Amino acid sequence: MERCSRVHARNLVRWAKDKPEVIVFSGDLTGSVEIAEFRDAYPDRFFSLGMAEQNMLSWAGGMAREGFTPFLHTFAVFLYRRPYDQLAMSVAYPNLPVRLFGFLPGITTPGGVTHQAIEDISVLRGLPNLTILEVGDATDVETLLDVVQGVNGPVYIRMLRGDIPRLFPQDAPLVFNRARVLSEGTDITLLSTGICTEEAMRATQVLREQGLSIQHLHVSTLKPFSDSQVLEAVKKPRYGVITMENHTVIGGLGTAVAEMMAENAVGKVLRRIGLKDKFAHGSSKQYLMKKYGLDAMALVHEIENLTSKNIAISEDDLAAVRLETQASISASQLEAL
Amino acid sequence: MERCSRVHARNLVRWAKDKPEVIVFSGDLTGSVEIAEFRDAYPDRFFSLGMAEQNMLSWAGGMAREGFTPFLHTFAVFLYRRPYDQLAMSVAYPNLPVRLFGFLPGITTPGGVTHQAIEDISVLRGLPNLTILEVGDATDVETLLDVVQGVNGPVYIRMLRGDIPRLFPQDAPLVFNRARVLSEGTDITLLSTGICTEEAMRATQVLREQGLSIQHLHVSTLKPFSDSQVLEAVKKPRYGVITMENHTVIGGLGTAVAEMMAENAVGKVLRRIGLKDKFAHGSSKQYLMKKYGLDAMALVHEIENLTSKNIAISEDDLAAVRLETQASISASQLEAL
Amino acid sequence: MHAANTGQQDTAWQNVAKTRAHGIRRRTLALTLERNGCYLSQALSSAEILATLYTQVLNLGESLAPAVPPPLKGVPGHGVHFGEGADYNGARTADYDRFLISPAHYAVAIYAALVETGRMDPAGLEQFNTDGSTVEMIGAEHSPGFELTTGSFGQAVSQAGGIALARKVRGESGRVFVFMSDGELEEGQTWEAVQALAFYKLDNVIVYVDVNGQQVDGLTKDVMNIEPIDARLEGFGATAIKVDGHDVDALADAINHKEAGKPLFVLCYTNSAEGIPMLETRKPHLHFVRFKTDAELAEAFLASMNQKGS
Amino acid sequence: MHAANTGQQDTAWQNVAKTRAHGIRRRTLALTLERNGCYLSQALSSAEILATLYTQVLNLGESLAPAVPPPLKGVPGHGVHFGEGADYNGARTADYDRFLISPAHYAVAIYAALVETGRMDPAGLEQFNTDGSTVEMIGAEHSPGFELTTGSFGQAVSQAGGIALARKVRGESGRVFVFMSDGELEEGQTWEAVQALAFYKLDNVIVYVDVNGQQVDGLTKDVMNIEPIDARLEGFGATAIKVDGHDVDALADAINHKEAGKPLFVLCYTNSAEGIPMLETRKPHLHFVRFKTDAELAEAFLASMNQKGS
Ligand SMILES: Cc1ncc(C[n+]2csc(CCOP(=O)(O)OP(=O)(O)O)c2C)c(N)n1
Ligand SMILES: Cc1ncc(C[n+]2csc(CCOP(=O)(O)OP(=O)(O)O)c2C)c(N)n1
Ligand SMILES: [Mg+2]
Ligand SMILES: [Mg+2]
Repeated sequence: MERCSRVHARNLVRWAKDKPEVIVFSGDLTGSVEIAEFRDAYPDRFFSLGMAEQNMLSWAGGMAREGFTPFLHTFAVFLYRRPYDQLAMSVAYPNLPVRLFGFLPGITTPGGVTHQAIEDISVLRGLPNLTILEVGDATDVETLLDVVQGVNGPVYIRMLRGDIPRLFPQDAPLVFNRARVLSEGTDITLLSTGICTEEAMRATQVLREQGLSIQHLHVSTLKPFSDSQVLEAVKKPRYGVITMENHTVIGGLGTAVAEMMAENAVGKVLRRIGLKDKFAHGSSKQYLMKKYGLDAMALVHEIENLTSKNIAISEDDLAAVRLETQASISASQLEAL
Repeated sequence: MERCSRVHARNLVRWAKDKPEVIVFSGDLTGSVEIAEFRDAYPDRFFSLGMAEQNMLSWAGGMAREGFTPFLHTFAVFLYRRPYDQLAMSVAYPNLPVRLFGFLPGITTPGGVTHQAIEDISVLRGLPNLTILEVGDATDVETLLDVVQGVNGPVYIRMLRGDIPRLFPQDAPLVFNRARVLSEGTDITLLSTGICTEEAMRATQVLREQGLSIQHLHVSTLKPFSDSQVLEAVKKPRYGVITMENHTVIGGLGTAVAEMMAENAVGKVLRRIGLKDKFAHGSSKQYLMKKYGLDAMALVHEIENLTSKNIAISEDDLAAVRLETQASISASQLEAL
Repeated sequence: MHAANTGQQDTAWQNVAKTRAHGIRRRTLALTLERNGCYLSQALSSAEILATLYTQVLNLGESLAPAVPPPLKGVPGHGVHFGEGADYNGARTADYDRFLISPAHYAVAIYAALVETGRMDPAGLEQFNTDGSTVEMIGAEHSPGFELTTGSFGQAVSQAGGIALARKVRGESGRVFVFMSDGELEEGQTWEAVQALAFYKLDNVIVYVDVNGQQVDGLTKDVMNIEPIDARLEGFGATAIKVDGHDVDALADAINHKEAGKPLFVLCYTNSAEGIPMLETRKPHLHFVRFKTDAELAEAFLASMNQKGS
Repeated sequence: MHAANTGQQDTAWQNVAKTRAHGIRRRTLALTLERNGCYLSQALSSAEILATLYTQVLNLGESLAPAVPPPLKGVPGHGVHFGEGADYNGARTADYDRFLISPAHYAVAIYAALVETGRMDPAGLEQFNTDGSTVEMIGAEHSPGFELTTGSFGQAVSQAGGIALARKVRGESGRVFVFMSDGELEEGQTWEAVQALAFYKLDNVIVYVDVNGQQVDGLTKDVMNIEPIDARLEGFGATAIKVDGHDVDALADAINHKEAGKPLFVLCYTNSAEGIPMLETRKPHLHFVRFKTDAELAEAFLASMNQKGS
């Protein structure tokens, strides 16, 4: 599995070249959210709004009204927590084409509770007019922008930065409101988002060898949530449905799936892997994923549970998969936020 | 049906008498949120924080750390939209006993989208440590405060003011995490919250006469959501489950019920009555409830739909019920917000 | 220190503005009586501000909207465009000014001003706060005269900043006027906005603030003090000048104090009972006015205003 | 205009404070090299502020916490109480001061200060940003020296206001000190907080601001200007004084400028490369420092600091 670095940084510059209406706003985190290249390439289209997120959101609404398409980049928490009212009233209500790139989803940062966007989907899903996307790999990141720009209204994107895996073929772009089918199967239906898809793929690879038949879908459009493939998938498993997300189990992917199941009287059992309605704390992503049960092993346990089978997979088996893919991460380097 | 006026205003003064730790914060809406009486009775325990909600929430966290129990009163939108970050980080994370009384839930106000809290439950349900309650009648309001004060952590209350019905016996207090069973039945399970319970009762009265057997529960604890009565109720209906709430259908009661159903593999169909993921606008509550299908008639239609029966109930039949209970509302009086 | 006392000879526009100010008060009082309550004091404090802006200061095109507002068609994202209420202020083209209303509960005063300036039919005002109408009690961007949805206070100036910056980038000559209330100065966002206006040197932004010294709970100084407003604004990089908010000449002259590279704030000190002396004794509780035992007196006063007004 | 140049004879506490400031720098530089990056410049700009506060200004009790921080036990609401990190600053009783940290990324400097003042074992600093430790990179209220969770900036001063008001109501003599960064002055909430501190006349609140003139993207004046800070604060009803943030005497003397009925803000103008001259050329990009080709030079510099420091 290839690992890619700073995909958005380069992609945005290339993509925005002939789109003068696309402007970028920074909330004083330029280097941390991969927009330094854009700033240097198109200084006239780059706006520093400082550390004042309320103003930044409303200001974006103002410029969007005048025909620009502001691409806001900051840590996710600073897009939906501090300026939620402004996002709701200055952007979402008037249905303006403002694009919100929120970095550090869930527990991908050691920055602790103030920097971990563990409930962003939950907060934002009830807001009318807003479209919500989440990326899981380099191909998602690279092919996202046309999808985003095609939406007539505001879009929130749960974004990844830095070193990210390529899980999907480069010529298979992210498609709006359409999940990626990663495997077909009849025992378990597994729906995953964001960084959990990589973990899930690691597990399913080993699980398949153990004879389990898994229908695995990678979801990137969280709102709207009306993909018929998902509905078909949740109807068919023998043992049940599992969702896996780097987010609290309340209000995110698992909840959207639950709504779909209940509305359609799908009498399967749903198990939601995610943060169990508890704040986390600052530590490495690997540590937190393990501690809070968001990793490949957690999925194995959930499947054991659901199937009442003893599955002979150890951390080592999974680590073998992990090793191959994460070779390029340098563990010794302290990351700035 | 009795209608009561300014229940909280008087109740709070009486209840707080011998509780020196209970202090009230006003966000410049004292007269509009029934705390003028408290201010006059206990001026030393009343704090004006002006129109600066971010500061108000964090300030409340500070006083709560020192042993006080701040009771914040303002319009609901100004508790969860403008100061969401402060609610999350200064109050919810440290699990402080701050009580948030949010008025004007859903479309109960002509104040338009900026004053209508249509997605508050959705925004707040994913926030760890927060308890969420909603009241539906005068008895709920009168018996709420002991329940609230018994919670070790922050509580958000979807509150009613002014003229409200008494639907439940005065000696049957609101019980934490326990729905009120308003009728038993096997055709339909109906779960309602807030002002929708009055509408639902109006409809169920007439529906019963038509031979429909309805299990009707009034829910006042929205988080946690683990009442075994609710689980039993959603399992049993012949036709399906209906939720009815003065809130968007995403992320509120309907969603909590969906989660419970999917987790428990309840293969019944769920229909969610509520705002259909759309902003409303400023008009009278009656008008908006009808327009957006939150009233008794909407419930009748949903049941017709679910049972594929033609139910001979007209607006007039329902209005007959309505008339009796709403005699004391003066339609000619323009309300201040 | 009202205009009447300055001893200056009124020229044509001043007479028009004063008549319109009188009309704003008169129409709002009538509605307050008819509906048994309204945001009357806001019309009283802001009448000259709005009349002067519409009469002498703003460079606006003819209204593009129907004189009688049609029923609400929907909300943005569902078949309706954002900001349609601004059609009452004319075309949003390069040379024209924009007029953005921040404190949405002043809506009645805005609607009355539109009637006075011939931009809306009096029948529009009759729709005030009726079901299904755009003429909402708390204006939103479909409401006549409103370009933004600002009932959650303190968001308009930031949006104005975005609009003004976009216009600067495009080299438009039209200015961006904002009308604010003083209570909004308590919101932190207001200060983020002023800071950013100054940072981007947006001297195409001019903000008129109705400093009526009151908010819902009473006097601003007792609820949450905001003074000295001018010092606060100057510290944040704006030009701030204080004027008598009932003096049409002073209000019009204020824009001449605009400094290059800075947003201008015109602090209009006003009286929330101006023009209806019987309300003086109710101060500071004038945020929402309902006549009770004094309704007859108010009716009589309205009759006298009507005589003078028509 | 540093202390060394004032010509005054240093008395005992000044020596202690300066030694501690040196230690804060030294320990943070060591960690920066060891971990290949850290919030070093924050320790450089704030070293004297923290050292002076701990040495001479704050009235704190003995630490109540284990010298070596035990692993994180959980989060509030799940078996753990709020604000436990404050145990390092001693008992929260009536006469003692409180010390509230606002910019949570200054954590490394706070931890180093705790080590220098004997409140935490050097082994605590070794836990910095390791899995399962409370010694987080961005401090939270379980982190040594932290009473609040303030990584979302601008929330500490408001919380301090609530704490200070509660203490006033109870008649406590202990004061409430807050340490802020200058970037936080861009947040609207900061101004709501100052406004409320002044409104409630909370003269038991004293805020030290590290005005290092920088934020993540560069100089504050280029990213979003906040000057003149003193005029802004005075306009909002606070007392504001400017001091050389590396002058321990000036820092200690500042609290004498406290005025009755007003919160005091001490604006400490600092240099974010202070004490490590080789960083001067990197300005203004010092928000997060990582040595690359210059790591050897930095190691050598650390060696010289260690010699002077122990
Ligand atoms: C963010 C926000 N918080 C609270 C309110 C509720 N509110 C409506 S009017 C008002 C008073 C505002 O002061 P001002 O506009 O000066 O009042 P007036 O002079 O009209 O009495 C308040 C607090 C609001 N609309 N927005
Ligand atoms: C509300 C909020 N927005 C954004 C951030 C991200 N952030 C962390 S540090 C920082 C710069 C703040 O300025 P300052 O503390 O003065 O920076 P320094 O002097 O340490 O370089 C920013 C924007 C944050 N922590 N909180
Ligand atoms: Mg006012
Ligand atoms: Mg700084």
